[in-house]
Amino acid sequence: MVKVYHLEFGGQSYEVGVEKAGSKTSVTVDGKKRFVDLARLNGSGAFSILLDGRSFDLEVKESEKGLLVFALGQQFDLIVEEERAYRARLASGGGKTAAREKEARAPMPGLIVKIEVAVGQVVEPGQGLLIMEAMKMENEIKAKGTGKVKEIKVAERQPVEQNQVLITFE
Amino acid sequence: MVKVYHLEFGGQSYEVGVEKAGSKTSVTVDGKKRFVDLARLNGSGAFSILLDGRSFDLEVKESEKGLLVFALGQQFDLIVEEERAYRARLASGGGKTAAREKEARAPMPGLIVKIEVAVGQVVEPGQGLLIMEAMKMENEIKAKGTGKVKEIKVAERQPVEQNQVLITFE
Amino acid sequence: MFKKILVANRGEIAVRVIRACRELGITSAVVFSEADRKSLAVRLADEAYPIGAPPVKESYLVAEKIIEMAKKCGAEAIHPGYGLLSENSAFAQQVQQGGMVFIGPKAADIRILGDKVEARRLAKEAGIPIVPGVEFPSGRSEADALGEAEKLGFPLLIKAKAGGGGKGMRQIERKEDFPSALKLASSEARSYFGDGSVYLEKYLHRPRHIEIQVLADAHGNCIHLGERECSIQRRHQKLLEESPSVAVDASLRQKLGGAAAALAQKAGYLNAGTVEFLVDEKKNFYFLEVNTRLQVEHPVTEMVTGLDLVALQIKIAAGERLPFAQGDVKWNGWAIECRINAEDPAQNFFPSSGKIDVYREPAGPGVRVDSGVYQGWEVGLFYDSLLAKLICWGPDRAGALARMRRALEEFRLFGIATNIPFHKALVNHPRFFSGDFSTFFLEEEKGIMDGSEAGLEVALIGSVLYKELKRGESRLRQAAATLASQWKGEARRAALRQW
Amino acid sequence: MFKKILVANRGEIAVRVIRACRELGITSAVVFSEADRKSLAVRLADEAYPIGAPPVKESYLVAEKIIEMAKKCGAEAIHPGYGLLSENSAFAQQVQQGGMVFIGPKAADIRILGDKVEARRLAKEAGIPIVPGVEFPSGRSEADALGEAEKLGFPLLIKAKAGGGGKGMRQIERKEDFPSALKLASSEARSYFGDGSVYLEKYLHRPRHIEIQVLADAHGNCIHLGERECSIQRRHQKLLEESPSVAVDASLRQKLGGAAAALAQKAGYLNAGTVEFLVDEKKNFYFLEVNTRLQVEHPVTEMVTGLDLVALQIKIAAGERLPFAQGDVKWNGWAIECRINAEDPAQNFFPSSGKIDVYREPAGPGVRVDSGVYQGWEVGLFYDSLLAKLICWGPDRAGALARMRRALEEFRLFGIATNIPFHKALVNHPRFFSGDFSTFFLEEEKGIMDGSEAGLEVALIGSVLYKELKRGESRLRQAAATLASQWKGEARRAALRQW
Repeated sequence: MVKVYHLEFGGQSYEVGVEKAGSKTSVTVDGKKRFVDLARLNGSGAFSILLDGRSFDLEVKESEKGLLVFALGQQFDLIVEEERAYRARLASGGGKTAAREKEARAPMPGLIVKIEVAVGQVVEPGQGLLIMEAMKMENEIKAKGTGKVKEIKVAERQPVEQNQVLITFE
Repeated sequence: MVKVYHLEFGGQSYEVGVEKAGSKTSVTVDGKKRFVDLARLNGSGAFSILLDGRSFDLEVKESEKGLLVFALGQQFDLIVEEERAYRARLASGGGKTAAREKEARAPMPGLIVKIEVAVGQVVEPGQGLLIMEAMKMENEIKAKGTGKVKEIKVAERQPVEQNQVLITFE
Repeated sequence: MFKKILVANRGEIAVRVIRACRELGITSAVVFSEADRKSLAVRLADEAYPIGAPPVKESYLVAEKIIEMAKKCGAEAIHPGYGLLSENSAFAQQVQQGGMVFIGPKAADIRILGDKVEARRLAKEAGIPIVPGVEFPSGRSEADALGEAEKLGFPLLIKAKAGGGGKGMRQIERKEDFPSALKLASSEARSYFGDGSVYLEKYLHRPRHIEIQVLADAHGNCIHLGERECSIQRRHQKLLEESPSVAVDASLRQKLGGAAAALAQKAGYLNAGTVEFLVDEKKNFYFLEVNTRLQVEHPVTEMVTGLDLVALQIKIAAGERLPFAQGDVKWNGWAIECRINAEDPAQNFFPSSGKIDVYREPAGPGVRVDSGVYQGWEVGLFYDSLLAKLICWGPDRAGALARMRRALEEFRLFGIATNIPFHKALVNHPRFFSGDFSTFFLEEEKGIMDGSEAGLEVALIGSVLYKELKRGESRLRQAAATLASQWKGEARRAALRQW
Repeated sequence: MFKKILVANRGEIAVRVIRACRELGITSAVVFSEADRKSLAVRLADEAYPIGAPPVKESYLVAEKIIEMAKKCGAEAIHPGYGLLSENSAFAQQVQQGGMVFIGPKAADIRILGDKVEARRLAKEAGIPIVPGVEFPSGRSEADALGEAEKLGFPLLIKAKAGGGGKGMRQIERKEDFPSALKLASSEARSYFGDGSVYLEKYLHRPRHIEIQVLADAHGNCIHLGERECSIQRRHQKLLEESPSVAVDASLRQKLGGAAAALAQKAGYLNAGTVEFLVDEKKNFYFLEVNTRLQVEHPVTEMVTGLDLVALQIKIAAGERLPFAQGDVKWNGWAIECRINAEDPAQNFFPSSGKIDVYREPAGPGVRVDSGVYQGWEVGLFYDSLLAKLICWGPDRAGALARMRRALEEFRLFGIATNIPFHKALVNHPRFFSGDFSTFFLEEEKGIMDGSEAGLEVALIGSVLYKELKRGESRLRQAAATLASQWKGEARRAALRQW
């Protein structure tokens, strides 16, 4: 029996099917079926995975949003839902994506140097929202999607904590 | 207040005093007092230790005998007792050392190739007791102390498990 | 030779100095802040002493505490590493006044060569071309500054007069942006270096950043060890360095090396130093500044010359003669260094922090890693984001790059975001591979990491399998609980039957 | 060039081959036994395929399974590493018959040069001195053997005719011990190599074990890469190797190198191979045997020549020409390798097993580690005890040794016993340092590790602090439990008051 999971990364949706037959497990992504073997490397969330023989290391950690996965040196913040839960959410009007960008957060502790937008302003993806100083450098926080600024929750020269909400969008 | 521990390694006895005064801890070995700082490196038994500023890494694991300690690349199998327990054991006639060598054990799984002693024979430290094959090599198991062979619990060509008792002494 | 050296630094460079000490049979003592009690440097040093709270201003920048600790533990010399107090002439002076040796240049050299204006004056006197620029002391009017800026022409750079390492540096494209940029740069300069004076400098078109390593002993010997190419920078922070440079041939090497050594000689320089140049597309070169300390990127020079720069620093500081002459320096092969930083490429390279859950460095032939971390280490936000330097050697540039590609793929560092994916994209980039780049490279190639989500499919599959594993485990726990309650029931029934 | 190579080995050498493949842009596939599912080689390879149960006879020695897997995954060539099937001429033949390339010599070369008697005959023909010795086929009478032995004189060595790597080798000091030793050696030879024939060889007085690396391509080019000194052995197992050797000067190097290359040329040899010699105190040398494969200790040659032997093996197997001539080979500095084994020095160097709880390799300038393990890896008893090779380079022997001392001190490997303390004692031993040693060294210096219990005091203090920590933790738990029960009581009382 194939079990289907619904995943989201960077606003994109993905479906992965997983099937167990005896001692063999297979996954299906984009219609391509592969045999997999997952082996836990140590007490933590580190694994070795073989995908039709291709070898990868990865780490999986539970995160606020879903799972934080490290693979090929990269970090992926994924939302993972069983198909059933996903369909239930859709049916209850939960929207097609689980977590639409509704706010800008501070990626690390720092100091707000400059606010570059105003309430009511419509921003485009990649547009600068504000500049914060952290680790002796000034960094620009950019909009990840289109949105209309609802509230600016910080002021210039204000120190902020990691993950603090800076700006909300309508 | 100084608390005293009694330790044994390789048939030798050692005493270590430990004293806590406020946030400072000191230890006394051979009459020499030193300030120590122990910091746990990770979930397991790995530590960083500063002894009057001198820095060492070590690992401590619970073992059958007491503690198995790794320091400076070496492995030490220690018996550690609080002074009280040590004195109680002495008083109850437990002998001066906690674990006198009373038997020869297999240091690893292997095959007994040759038995070099007979029951009733008195052996000297370093004398060959038997030869076992392990890891494609033949290795001689030697007597660690003086003793009279009481029982030979294995036969030639017999496979043995790690830690299996091979010979007992009177 | 010294019996004990105190290392007044942290991270990978503290480890680097500890290694050199140990190879020379010198006891190494390191100072550490509360955040660094379990650091690799503390673990590897012979001795380690606490000097205060995590913020550098309460520990690693407090000269008095460090000097007191050095005296107390009986150190005869202090190695400052790079950054922190390494270019602080007052600290060098205090060390000397404390009866110890500062492993680096004389305090006066640090002061003079560390001052951009003084250094330019010296370079000019030594006949070395300099980038057009002008000093601008804090206090002069904005109008004056704008006038000077217009004389130089845009684009231009504003730098802190007393600074280094790209800190407080600003690039201005248009006249309109100048006044506000000047204000910010001056205020940054004041807060970081205690002096709001800045320096305005012409911004060359697509220059390369090429620097020359020099070594001078106390016996009048002064040599250079060839160049390092450091053009790959983001926000004036070097990310990848190599030696030699594709842009430097034997003739240019001789000119640059000669100029650098002449300047050092003229300044009566002592110990290791680096003379930075900009080299334009026509191979004209311009003096930029002097770094009066060991550079982060010194390993690439070590790998092509076979020399140990830190050991040489220590020997020079102990009064020994350089054990070779300029003619004995031989360059062999090619070396490249990638700085592995705790930075999140997905978040505009913001510093990241957290626990390193999995850490295994690449190794094997031609690979060197200078690192300050280990599996289980918590990366905090108090210090800069450099975790490790990955240096690869090959018989030629293609060989070194092939090895770097291999080593980057092999690096296992899970738990926090790093710039490893950036380096993978960089060393696979055709323009970088061809050698056709300048300090503008990363600005010109903003999309360098686009489409580099090779790990996504593995991540998708991995997370589904992880969920299945968790589900299996929780089912197992449930089954065990059911079984246990069944047993209990059974036992109760059995007990009842007995009665 | 090949697109995919199958690595028919495990441990550090599988990792080594995977690295070379990756640097050449070749896909690497490794086979693994059930015990190696999580091995470093499996983790680092591009592809990994299971071939059976842990015992080598059910996995790594089953030629058919390996060849089937290679075909199935589309490999064009197979690298056998060292040990296992690497010197099995039938395997080499099967690989070729399967339409793939065996990365190593031709099957016939393996058979002929791997046969001690044939190899000696070839060497004799090439005019190379050989150690006096005689073949002794299984089946001949014991009396005959004793006669031959007496002709050679004691001490002598009994070796398996078809063997290598010290397996089945026995040294006999006195006539009386000969018959039983012969019986044992012959039975061991039969069980390991399928042939009970042995070889009796005169045992030279305090010889050095010096070997020459040769490389030969399919275009008639055959060169040597200088010597490796491998005299530090226990039970005929090499423990530390270096290149160059203190006993070899330029003239001897030329003689040894010339002899080795001549022998290889005469045999029409292909790919990498090693010619082993014994060198006596008067610098007379005697041919010993040929190893028709990559050696464990190849990295010391790589570090002094700057060459990548595994990459060259692959290129030669792909039909490429050697990219340099004998005259282009340059030796630079000194390299030393310590084999880090899972062996317990306190238990007569018995193999140890268990989980590696803490693992951090030494790194930094001049240090290379070729390892097959990682933190968390379980060392089992199915395979040989080599965990990692620590290789250090320095400009001269003293420099390489200083670095090795530093690297050994820096190595963190906790959880199982290793021979690191032995290596520490060795590299600090004055006679070893002076270079005055032979293959008898470890026999002569049996007390080399006496008194090397530097860690004991730290262990004593550490365990007391550990006990205190545990006591504190359990007290804390107790206090929490008491508090909880107090709260419960309080809640009960509060509830009662309510009513």
